[in-house]
Amino acid sequence: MSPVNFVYLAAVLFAIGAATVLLRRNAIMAFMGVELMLNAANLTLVAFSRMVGGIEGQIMAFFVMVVAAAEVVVGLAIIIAVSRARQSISLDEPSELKG
Amino acid sequence: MVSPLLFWFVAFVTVIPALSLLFARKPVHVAAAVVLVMVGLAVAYVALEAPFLGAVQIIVYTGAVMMLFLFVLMLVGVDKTESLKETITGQRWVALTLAVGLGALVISVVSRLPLSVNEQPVVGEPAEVASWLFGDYVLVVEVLGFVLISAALGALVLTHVPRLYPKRTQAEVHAARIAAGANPVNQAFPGVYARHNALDAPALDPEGNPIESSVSRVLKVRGQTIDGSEFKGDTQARRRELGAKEDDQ
Amino acid sequence: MDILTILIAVPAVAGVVLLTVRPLRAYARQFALGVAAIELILAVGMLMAFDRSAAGTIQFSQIDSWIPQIGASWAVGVNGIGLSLIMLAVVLTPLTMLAGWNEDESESRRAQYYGLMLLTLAFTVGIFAARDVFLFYVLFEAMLVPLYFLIGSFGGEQRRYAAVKFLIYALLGGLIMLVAVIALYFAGPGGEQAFLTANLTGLTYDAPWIENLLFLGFFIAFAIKAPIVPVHTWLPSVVETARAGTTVLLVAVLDKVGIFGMLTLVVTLFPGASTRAAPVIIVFAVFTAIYGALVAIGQDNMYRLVGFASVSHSGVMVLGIFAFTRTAIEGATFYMLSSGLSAGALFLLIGFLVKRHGTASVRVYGGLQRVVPVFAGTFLIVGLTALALPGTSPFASEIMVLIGSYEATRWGAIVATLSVILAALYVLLMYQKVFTGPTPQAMEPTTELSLMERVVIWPLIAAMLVLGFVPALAVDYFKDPSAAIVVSVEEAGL
Amino acid sequence: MLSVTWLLIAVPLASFLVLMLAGRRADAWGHWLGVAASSVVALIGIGAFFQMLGRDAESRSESVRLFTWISGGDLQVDAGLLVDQLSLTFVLLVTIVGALIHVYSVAYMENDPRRRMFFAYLNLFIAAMLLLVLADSYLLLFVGWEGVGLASYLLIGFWNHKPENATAANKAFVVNRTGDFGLIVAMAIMFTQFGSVSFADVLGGADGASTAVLTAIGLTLLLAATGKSAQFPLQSWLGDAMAGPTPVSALIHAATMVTAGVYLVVRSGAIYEATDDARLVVAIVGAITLILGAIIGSAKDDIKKVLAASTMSQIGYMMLAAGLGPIGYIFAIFHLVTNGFFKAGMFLGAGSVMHAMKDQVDMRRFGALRTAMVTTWITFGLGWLAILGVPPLSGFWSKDKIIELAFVGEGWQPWVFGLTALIGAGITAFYMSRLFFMTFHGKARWTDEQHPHESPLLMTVPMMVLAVGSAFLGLFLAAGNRFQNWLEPVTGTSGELEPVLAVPVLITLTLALVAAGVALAYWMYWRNDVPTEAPPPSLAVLAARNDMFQDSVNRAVFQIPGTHLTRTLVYADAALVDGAVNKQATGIAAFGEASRRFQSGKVRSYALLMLLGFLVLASIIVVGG
Repeated sequence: MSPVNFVYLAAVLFAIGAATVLLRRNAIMAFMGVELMLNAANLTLVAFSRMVGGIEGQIMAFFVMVVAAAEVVVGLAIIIAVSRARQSISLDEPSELKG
Repeated sequence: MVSPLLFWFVAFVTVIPALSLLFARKPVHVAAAVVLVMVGLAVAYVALEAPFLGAVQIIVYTGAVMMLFLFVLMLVGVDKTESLKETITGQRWVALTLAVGLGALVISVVSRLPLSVNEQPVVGEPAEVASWLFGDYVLVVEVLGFVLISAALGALVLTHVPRLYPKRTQAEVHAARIAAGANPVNQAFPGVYARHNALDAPALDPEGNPIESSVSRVLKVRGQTIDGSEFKGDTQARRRELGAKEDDQ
Repeated sequence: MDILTILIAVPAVAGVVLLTVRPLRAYARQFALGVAAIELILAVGMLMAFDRSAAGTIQFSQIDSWIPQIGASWAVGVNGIGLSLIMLAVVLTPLTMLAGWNEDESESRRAQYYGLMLLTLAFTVGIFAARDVFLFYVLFEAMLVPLYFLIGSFGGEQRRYAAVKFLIYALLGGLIMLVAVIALYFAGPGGEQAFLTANLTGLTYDAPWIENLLFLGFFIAFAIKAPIVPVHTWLPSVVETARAGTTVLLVAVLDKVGIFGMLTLVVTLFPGASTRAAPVIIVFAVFTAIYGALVAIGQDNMYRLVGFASVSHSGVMVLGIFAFTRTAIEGATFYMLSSGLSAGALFLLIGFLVKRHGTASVRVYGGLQRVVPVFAGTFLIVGLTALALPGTSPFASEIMVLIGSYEATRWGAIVATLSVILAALYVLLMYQKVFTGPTPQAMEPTTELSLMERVVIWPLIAAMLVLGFVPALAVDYFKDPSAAIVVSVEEAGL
Repeated sequence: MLSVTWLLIAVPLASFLVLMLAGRRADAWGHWLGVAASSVVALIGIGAFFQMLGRDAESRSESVRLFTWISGGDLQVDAGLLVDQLSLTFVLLVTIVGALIHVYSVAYMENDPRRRMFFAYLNLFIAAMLLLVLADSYLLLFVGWEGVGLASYLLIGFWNHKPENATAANKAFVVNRTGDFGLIVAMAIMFTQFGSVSFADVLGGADGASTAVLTAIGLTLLLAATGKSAQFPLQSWLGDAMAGPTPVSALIHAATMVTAGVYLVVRSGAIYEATDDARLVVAIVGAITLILGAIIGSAKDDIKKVLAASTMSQIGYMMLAAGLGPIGYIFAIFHLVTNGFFKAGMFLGAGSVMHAMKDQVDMRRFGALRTAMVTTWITFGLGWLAILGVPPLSGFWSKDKIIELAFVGEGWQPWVFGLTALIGAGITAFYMSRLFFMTFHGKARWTDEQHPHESPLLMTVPMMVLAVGSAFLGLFLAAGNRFQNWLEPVTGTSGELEPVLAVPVLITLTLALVAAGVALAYWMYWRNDVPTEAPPPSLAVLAARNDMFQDSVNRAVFQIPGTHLTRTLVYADAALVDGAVNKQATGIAAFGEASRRFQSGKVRSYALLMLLGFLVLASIIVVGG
């Protein structure tokens, strides 16, 4: 079975992640959706790396993981800060972006 | 090539738990499900000749990232359940349509590409990956080091709660108490010396009356105290004896 | 460094210094006046060095690379037209500074005012000297910044409204022009000096509509600045509220940027489109001349009155430019100078009146001629220059425009001439209401024109009279440039 | 002397500047400086005249180029003076009458604190008027043309603390400007046609131009002339201009400035020669005005306004003459000169009367002043007889000749113009006699506190000189066709002309009509008592008193629509033009308000839009690529 199927799988996972971001009000849930999207992208990278035969895709995926780890740390810290300040982590509440 | 069985296994192990992101009500359940997704992906990586990455996936995602998520969930309230009722008009259907459209678009694009598969791929063994990371990409790795440190510092800064007021000294605390009308003298301790030296009995004043305030409020509410007055009679009896003696003298 | 760069740099640096250096604030007026005087001396030196026999060529030219990636250069240089307008700016600036000398305000505000004036002067000189379309555009827009603050921070109650209105109008025009500037880059030869006017002159376009659109982009910006009806409404609002000094600079000098732009950019760069558009533009110009004069007659506020009068004058100037005869173009150029002097002097005098009685509404005034005869006489003389009395420079220029454009557009010239009659009406009615009739009680203590005020106004009058009797002093500078424009238009028309 | 003709302009101009700039320091001697300046130019003028007399008739015209004035594009105008018989005639008239009136004004304005300014303005006027007549191009003429307008404006409004005087001054200037519009257009046409605006080029090239162009030039020049000379339809300002001091009315609004229109037409003779239509219009305008002025003069009670109406009417005669061709030009100028003398004399007489009557101008308050003011009576009487055309006084030689000329021609024209001129003479006799009788004869109608007395010598001497001129100048100039021979080199000649009626018949008819007019006036205003309050007027008298409703017409046709137009425009500018701009701003704000709804501040909506945008773009690339 061709590794390209993993790309399809990644597309499905990415779509689920995107839908999560759009639909869940809980910031942590949305954040997990983002993580899922990142992983889907990683899966694509690895799959293409396998198909091309080189290793650069894996290196790239590794970097993504590291950056994602850093991002998760900061993101969750922000969520905690917000929850302290507002007693809520609902995404619908911080309407200060309102024009 | 990848065995179809493995692929379908991975597919089920990832897609079905991932759907919980959309439909599960408790965040903890979702986090657990996502752990499963991560493990599934690790399997996929191994299957795609990237064993090192599979290991890293398990360590970083299941081991670190998702655990961090769980910690945070606990911090912000683990027992919260979220209503799935949509508050923005039309958001749900538009979002779902768009998500499906996105998936369909990507799949259709990929399916149209003429992709060939290399029969002799480089296997992502740790040594191989390391030689790349510390060879060609060493600069990137160093930069990533900075990124991680910054992220750690950032997290510290963001979660740090600054002290709003300067710390009060013992003298200040004391003065404040007096100012609030507190009794400067030590309160009586519970217990009747040599009779019932336990916390459940109020102390007796020199008249032999029980001092109710000496007993813990909690014990009183729980009804676990005993009436101090029962020792009163005893005491008076003793006093009579003693007093009589004194009177006698 | 070349003289023009110095002329731009001196007031710019001085302005920034005045705005930022705190200890200087106590001497803001003296400092600014000193800088303006140095500027004047430098400009007079440049005037002396200018070769009048070659007024059509660009002199004092300096071309340095500025942003070579997009082809913008620091290219400055003047021909006779640019030179005379620079002279107008550097002459009027110290006079307006003197006119506002005794304004009662705090040191910091004073420093701000004079600093902004110096910056405005720098940008103005830069615009008249720019030989690079991109540089011109940048200065054209940058000038709005000091002006915005001059209008918005100093003046009457409605000043914020006026400043915002001015800014929106000017920005709108400027942005349309920006589009045209960018498009022009692609139409031009490209390279590191892609924006030099010299390199953009005489281009051939793939289709006439391209040139037409480019023409329109530039023209609209300049029409707003000039201003031409119906995009004139920022002017009355601004002149009504702004301080007299600001108004003088704005109407007498900066509005001329619009006409100057039409003359040296629009007509020069797009002679073909200009010829095609001329009939329509002449209609607008003539309409502006009449409309401005008619509305001026109905004004109660003197500032607004003179504002509309200068709208009317711009109409005549635009008519002169787009008639494409040498006489008319020279007349229009000369008129820029004359009307700048005339409107400037009138605004200053009204400013003096307002300083005495706090309002520019003619209804309050009356019978001042008996109380302050010298003031009245001076006002009347300046008013007569505004209505183009023969013997004054506005007359010489206006007659050149009217006579010169008759050949090109008979009815346009005749209708525009009607504005001459209307000019008599609005000027004399204003004079009548303010200076004649019985003197109301409140007007009795009016003070006569002070020495400082005389020093400001009388040189302007003298200049207008001298130029009226010997127009050649100025017109000689316009001959060759105007002839070149006519030639380029004729070539494009063939 | 001819080479220093520029001094004619420079001297009074310098005097004007000195008087203006010297300020109050000059109050003590300023008026004498003004008199000196005007006397010097009179002497220069006379000197130039005698120098010219010493030359042949052909070489009397001389151009003096001073400097290059305007040199813009193809327009080249030199400041140059043209000294010929025509301009010198005017120079003499202006300087001599001007000098006399200067002298008169010294006494007349004695008690005015701003006498110095008055003399400054008078000198400005002299300078401008001389520039007007000496200019060698239309453009330079225009400078003088507007200069006299300015001087007239300043002098009419000399006592501008009275609002009506200031209004009158404005009216005069604006109406004059309306005429000037014609002159500017005329110059534009000339420049387009001939490439120049100098007399030499334009008049010399007139032969080669098309009739249509020349007619256009002729008509636009006529418009200018009607404005300056108070001819129909721009006559309305002259009556109001009497608000100025009387010497001004005498000099500017009777003798010199108002005749500039006639000068312009005569000077442009070569153009009118070539276009019958324009010439006919000139004659028609003259005819209308002469009758109009005469009718108005018959009904006015204000002595100065009667004289103003008379001026209008007399200039109407000149215009009529000028519309008749070269021979007409000569007699137009002839009448202009004689009219200058007797009209100025009568105005000065009126000023003398006002001086005596504490500025009373209502003739119904005069009467029987003959005994109190003998000199004034005699000098005024000579002027009166002269304007009536009683032989052998001046008017007879000039006005009656114009009546004769009006009868020359073919078709309907001689009858219409001739009869108009004839009837005009009769009415003139009536209203001038009315004025004379009401003022000097009949019963005294003044009040007790007025003590009529003769004016000082400074005033009466100029009146006497002018009276002598009114009496004998005509005879002197007409004798041996002196004046005709003098002017013919400039105006050209049109040979022998035969009126449709015999000349003796015309003279008899004219004198009969004049006698009838005088008799009627005698019967009405000398024999019968004149009521001190004007009787309720009949419609005709009412119309005449109101200047034939010219102001009402102007108001209805120009002023009220004009006021409404400007008001509407001011409103429209604020509400519509500016309003449209503000509406646009409101529209943009509303658009912003609407798009604000997309900016809900909800992260998920933003994310949704982002995804939507991405999908759209990606689809376009995929499908399109």
